[in-house]
Amino acid sequence: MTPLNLFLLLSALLFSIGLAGALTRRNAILVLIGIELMLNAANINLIAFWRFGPNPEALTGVMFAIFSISVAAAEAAVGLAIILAVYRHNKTTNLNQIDTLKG
Amino acid sequence: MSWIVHNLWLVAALPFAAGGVISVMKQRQRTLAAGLAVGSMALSFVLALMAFVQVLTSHGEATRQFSNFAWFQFGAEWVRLGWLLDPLTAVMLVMVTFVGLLIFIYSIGYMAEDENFKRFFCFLALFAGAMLGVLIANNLLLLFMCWEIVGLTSYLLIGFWYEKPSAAAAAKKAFIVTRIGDLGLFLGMAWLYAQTGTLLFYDAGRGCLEANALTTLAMHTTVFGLTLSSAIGILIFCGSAGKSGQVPLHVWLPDAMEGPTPVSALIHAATMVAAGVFLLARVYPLLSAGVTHGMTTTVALQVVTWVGAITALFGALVAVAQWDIKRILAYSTMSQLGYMMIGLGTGGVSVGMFHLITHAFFKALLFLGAGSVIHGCHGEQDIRFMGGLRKAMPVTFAAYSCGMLALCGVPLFSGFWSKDEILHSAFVWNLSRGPFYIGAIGALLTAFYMTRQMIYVYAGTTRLAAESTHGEHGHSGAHESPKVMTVPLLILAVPAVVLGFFGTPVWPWFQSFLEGDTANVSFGALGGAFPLMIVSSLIVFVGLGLGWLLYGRKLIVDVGALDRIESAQPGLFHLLSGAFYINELYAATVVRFTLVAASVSAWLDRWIFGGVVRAISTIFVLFAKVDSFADTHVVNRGFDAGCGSVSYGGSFLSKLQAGKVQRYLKFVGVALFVAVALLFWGGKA
Amino acid sequence: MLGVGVLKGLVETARNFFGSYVSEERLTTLQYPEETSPRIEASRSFPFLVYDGSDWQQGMRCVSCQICEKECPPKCIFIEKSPDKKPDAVGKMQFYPAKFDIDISVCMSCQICVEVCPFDAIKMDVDYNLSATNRFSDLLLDKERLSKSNEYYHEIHPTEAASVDADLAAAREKAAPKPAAPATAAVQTAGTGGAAS
Amino acid sequence: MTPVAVDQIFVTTKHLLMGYVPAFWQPLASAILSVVPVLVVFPALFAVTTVLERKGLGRIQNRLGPNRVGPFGFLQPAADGIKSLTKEDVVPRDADKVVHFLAPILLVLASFIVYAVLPIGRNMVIADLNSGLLFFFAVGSMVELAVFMAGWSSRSKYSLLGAMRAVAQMISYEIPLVLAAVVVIMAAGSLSLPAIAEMQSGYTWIWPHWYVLTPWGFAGFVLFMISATAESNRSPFDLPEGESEIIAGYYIEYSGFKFALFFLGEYLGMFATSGLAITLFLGGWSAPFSFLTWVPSYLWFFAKLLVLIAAFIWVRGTFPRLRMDQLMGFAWKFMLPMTLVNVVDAGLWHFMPSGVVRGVVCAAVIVIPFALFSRRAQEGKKLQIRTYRYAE
Amino acid sequence: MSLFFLITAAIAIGGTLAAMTRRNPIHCILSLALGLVGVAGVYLALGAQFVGFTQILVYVGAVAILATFALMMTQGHIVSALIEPRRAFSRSSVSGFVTAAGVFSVLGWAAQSYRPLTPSTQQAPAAGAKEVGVALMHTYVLPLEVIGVLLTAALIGAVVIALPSEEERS
Repeated sequence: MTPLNLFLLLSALLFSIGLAGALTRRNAILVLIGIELMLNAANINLIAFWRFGPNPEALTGVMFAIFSISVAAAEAAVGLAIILAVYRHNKTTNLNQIDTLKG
Repeated sequence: MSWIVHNLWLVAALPFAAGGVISVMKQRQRTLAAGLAVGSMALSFVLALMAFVQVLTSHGEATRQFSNFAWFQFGAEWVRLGWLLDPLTAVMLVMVTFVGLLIFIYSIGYMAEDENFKRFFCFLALFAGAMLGVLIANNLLLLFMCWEIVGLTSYLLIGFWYEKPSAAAAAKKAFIVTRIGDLGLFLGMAWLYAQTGTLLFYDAGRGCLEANALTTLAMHTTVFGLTLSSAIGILIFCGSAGKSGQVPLHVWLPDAMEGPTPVSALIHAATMVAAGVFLLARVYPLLSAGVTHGMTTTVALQVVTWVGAITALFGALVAVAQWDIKRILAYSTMSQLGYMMIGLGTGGVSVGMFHLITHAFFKALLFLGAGSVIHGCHGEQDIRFMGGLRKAMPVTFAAYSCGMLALCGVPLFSGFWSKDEILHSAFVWNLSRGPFYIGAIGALLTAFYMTRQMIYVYAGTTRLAAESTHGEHGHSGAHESPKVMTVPLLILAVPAVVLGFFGTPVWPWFQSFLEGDTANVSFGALGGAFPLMIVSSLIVFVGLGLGWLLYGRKLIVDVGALDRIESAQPGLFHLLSGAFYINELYAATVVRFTLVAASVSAWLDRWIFGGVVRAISTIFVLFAKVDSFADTHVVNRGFDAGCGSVSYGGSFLSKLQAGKVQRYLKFVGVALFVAVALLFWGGKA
Repeated sequence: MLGVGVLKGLVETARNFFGSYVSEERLTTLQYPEETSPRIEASRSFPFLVYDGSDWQQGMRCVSCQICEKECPPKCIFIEKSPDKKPDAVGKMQFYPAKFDIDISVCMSCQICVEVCPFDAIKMDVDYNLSATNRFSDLLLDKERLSKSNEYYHEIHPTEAASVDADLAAAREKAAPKPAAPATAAVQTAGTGGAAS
Repeated sequence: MTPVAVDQIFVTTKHLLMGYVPAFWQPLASAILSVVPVLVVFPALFAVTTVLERKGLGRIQNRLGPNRVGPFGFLQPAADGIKSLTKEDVVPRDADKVVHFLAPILLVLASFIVYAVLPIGRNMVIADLNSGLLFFFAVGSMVELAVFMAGWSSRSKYSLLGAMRAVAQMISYEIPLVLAAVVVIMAAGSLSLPAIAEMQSGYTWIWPHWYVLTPWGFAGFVLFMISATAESNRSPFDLPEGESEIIAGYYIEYSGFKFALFFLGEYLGMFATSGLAITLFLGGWSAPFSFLTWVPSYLWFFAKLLVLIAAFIWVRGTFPRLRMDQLMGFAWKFMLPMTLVNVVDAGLWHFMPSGVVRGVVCAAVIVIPFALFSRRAQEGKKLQIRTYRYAE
Repeated sequence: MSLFFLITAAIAIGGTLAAMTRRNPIHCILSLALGLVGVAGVYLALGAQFVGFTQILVYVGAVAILATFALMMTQGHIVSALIEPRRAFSRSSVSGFVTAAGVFSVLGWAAQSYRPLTPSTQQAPAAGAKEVGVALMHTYVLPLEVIGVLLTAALIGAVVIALPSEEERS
């Protein structure tokens, strides 16, 4: 059986890849995808700790992952809708050009 | 346990289901909608009768039966709900389903021309379902949920004609004011749950209204030296005060008369407001917990009694000076609810409930009569424009008179017995006779204002044509209402007269029934109550006489004529007709307070918080000054002084606000880095 | 109720399905190479040149007047006049086509060439088995491949051919007694021939 | 041989063969032995179905259908296969080459993978997963991605339009498809397809315990089949291919063998959803009557599969194509509410005591909403014979 | 260390790396789908079958498709507009990469320093539909309700946000 550390490492790597994408991509949709990726990395942690934890019969990690997936789905729907609205307003999805909230 | 106990939920579910089905029907399916609503209500009535018979035929412990079930799991806790059948529930079920059925039938006639007929029946059915849910609930949470649905549907019904701004405003007012009371109820419920760990009323010894829990609650004291049970009871009383229009929260009740005339008004008067009293009756063990521990009464009961007394007097006083036929009845309802509270506080469940039942019937009769009158007068509600209806509407007049006499408490009518019992228990209350005297004055005023109203509406000649817009269409006078409206009136007139005989001192069947005993006929009991009965009869007749003296001796013929009291005591009359200016008082206090608080906040915002911000920026500017000084004169003399000071003082913070989401995200990432690093360093060390 | 129409449609197609096995007349398909549909007299495919007698070069009716070449809408006819003359169908000395090509991959079967021909020399064929392996050379028909006998013409369009023959015979009658005036006879023949076709 | 031996002949053969394989290679060998038959049988079925479909459609239209290649034209698929193999593989100049290449492969792959959880006969399933049904739908949803890849990578207006149509349609109909299957999960209490098939293999007298014989099962079956038709882009829901307006939809820019792969994928998807419908509602491999249980289970499965394929062909030959708004309206305004009603109905069935009353009530719970919805669907539509001003 | 885990982890890492580095957003989304299939494989390696298939159903079947739709509806019709310019070494990119690398270093360090643990049970406890359903309906019924409300609100909110306003439609 694979040790827990590897799962955590994989999760950390995916999280960092998602973070790097979210930080460097200019397309709002891709930034959103990066965030989805970070959520997924967190889910791996949840499942891994469920499997390696002391009381796996309670299904806590699995439940958490399921709820997290549903929240991520809702987030994707609303996020993409917001991107559509922003695009309609600004005619771009390039985040560098969307800085109305500039202080 | 019998079938009916297990299936008691059907009583509430049937109207709910009817409401649900009606809501998806088409606007034009009027007959079907009305048929469904009436049918479901009739079935509920039959079921309620079955429940009543079930209770009637059982004795002792068996009179209280319940059926609990688990609803859902909440962490490790199971939330359990259930329904309860005891004499209190049974009586209220029969009353609500019977009156409700009559209202349903009546509104077929009354709402016949309304285009939103279907919507009205949908709301009515939902209302009835929720109300019945309140009655059968064996769990404060379930009761609270139904309670809130009752609040919602009453909001919908009051604002049924939402095109009318006054109706919309009244609906909003009713909703908000009752919500204030419900907040107390909710807090009480939460507190109760925190203390007892259950919200089931009866659960074979583990319920919150059973001896175990009550003893614990009565033992502990909390703020102001109140026992826990009293504190929770007072919070719950807040809810019932809101729903029953007790004094500080009564303002919505008169305005609620904006609803489709008598029908929803009647719901509020006879049915919904009774829910408040019913709630108190239901949690009466909680309110009275501790009585057995050496004290004669509890703080909670005293609060209930005094609030009731004040409301009783207040309502009666204000009713004296109203012109709107429905408002008079609304204030009268308020006053009568006050009586019920007095009864509950001083005499216990049976006293208050008896008046509730009799009042429900005769007030329903009065409201339906008023509706019939308004219908007959083509929508006119001002009693100054009525008059002489005795000849035009003989059936309505006869029925209305029965109701009026019952309300006044004329001997042998139902109201007499129940009101007399309240006065009696208030008289023997060992703390104070205050409530008794207030109640007696209220009874006098009740007789007075009802006489005034009767004379205005029915005596003399008609004053309708003077203002009526229908004059040229040939039916200037009033006319009798259709059968579908008068028949319920006549049906209701019967209990308004005879119902009192079930609770006379000689044969207190009702009281014993509620307590699960069998009643015995004993003329001995009459002896104790007899003097007081004489006194209260005298009071009533004095009130009637006074009314006749002022209004009946010389009939009003002119629409614009001043009221007799108004001409004698204009200041007092205006104070009364303005309902003691409570609304204005609220506008002057609560609303004013909010405004003041807002301006204080604004001041705080501008000077304190703004000052801090300014101080910080000044500090930054100071730093910048120092820095720029160093830059210009020490480090790099060629550096532009202004550029340095601006970039340090002003734009540092603004740079953080780049408006670019990714930069914000970057900060989060850096923060995460720092947090994890710190956490692990901390963990390692 | 929704679905009744659906069921009706399903029943209809099911009847077609089973009916096609039971009753032969439902099936309208022909097994083409083995069986063909009966020929209709008025059908047409592409033009051909009619010759009289047995020798296609001698009996060629065409006088290479080039009217059809000019009138052809898609311009699929190519004609080259001969240097010498030969007697035509009426017996008059006329030019004949040295080259007569029709590109039937261009031809649109409009029959205008037939309408305008004053000599009843070009007529519409009915043959449709024209598939070929080379789409250029095999579909560019030359004079030899275009020529079909008058008997063949009779075979495919009997009514029309009979009236054409009658017209030609009348023209020959007219032309024979007065050989001195061939020009007028030719004009008359052309007029009647055009009317006949 | 006993009927049981015949029934289990493939299973026992596999076990026999496995005995000769060294222990280390056994997992691989077992996988190959299970997968290869599926990889052979279903494409063969595809070949047979194409010719059957063409012949069936021909008969429905009073034609003969293909009858030239081989006896009765049954070698037609071989001719078609040779043709598409030898045809030139055209890739548009601007196409996204990699995605264009991967799309048909992903489609066929996804269509094949779902067979892993389908029980073809008693004890005949490649992978008995706990969440088999979920696996089926999860992998099935990859088809949408493949379709999108095909349409987008071709750089053609028509193919992009077709792909967007197809994806929108498949997403819309996936919801009723899954919800129609939910009733079976509720009844069986399992997501494992062999377990679901096993649940239905009992008999009362001679009648089987198929879910299709209950009110909710019948409604679920019909709803499932409608959704499956839409999900596999078959007529009358074949808008993504709409020859009349967008020529051939998302695979317009494909030719040769890739084009054939799209067809293969589409038909494999159809077989798979039919197989799922059989497993969920028609009792899987179980015999329709108790006295027919001696017939091997896999034969029953394929018999039912052929019946469903025939139904697909029949429907294709009958109905005209829907319009896009009708298609979407049908999915969201009719299919979705009906499937939800059906879920409620299945719950009711579970909690009511069995008897005639339960049957009547549950049937009513389905039929009444159906009548209401269909009335709403037809409201305001005058169904009459159309007259044309100029066309006649 | 099982082969299955290695393969799925490689797919996950490769897919997500491609998703975050490809210049064509459509390729990004497609690679993301692949990477998430890999993540689902990791779930399977951990014995969480239900979550794994749900992951594929939700992410490949819904989120990826949704993202492509959003891309198509923003500027998807102009292929050249989709492709991002090459600017891997701009200041903001470099700082972004540095941040991500820093986060990975601390997280990886944290993960590595976790004491090696073996599962308490050899066989993964069943997390199939039945167990998940029972848990959802009993212990986690309140979160379930909340998620239901959230999804409904998100659905309505997404529709409302994405609807063009009145003047934009006309």
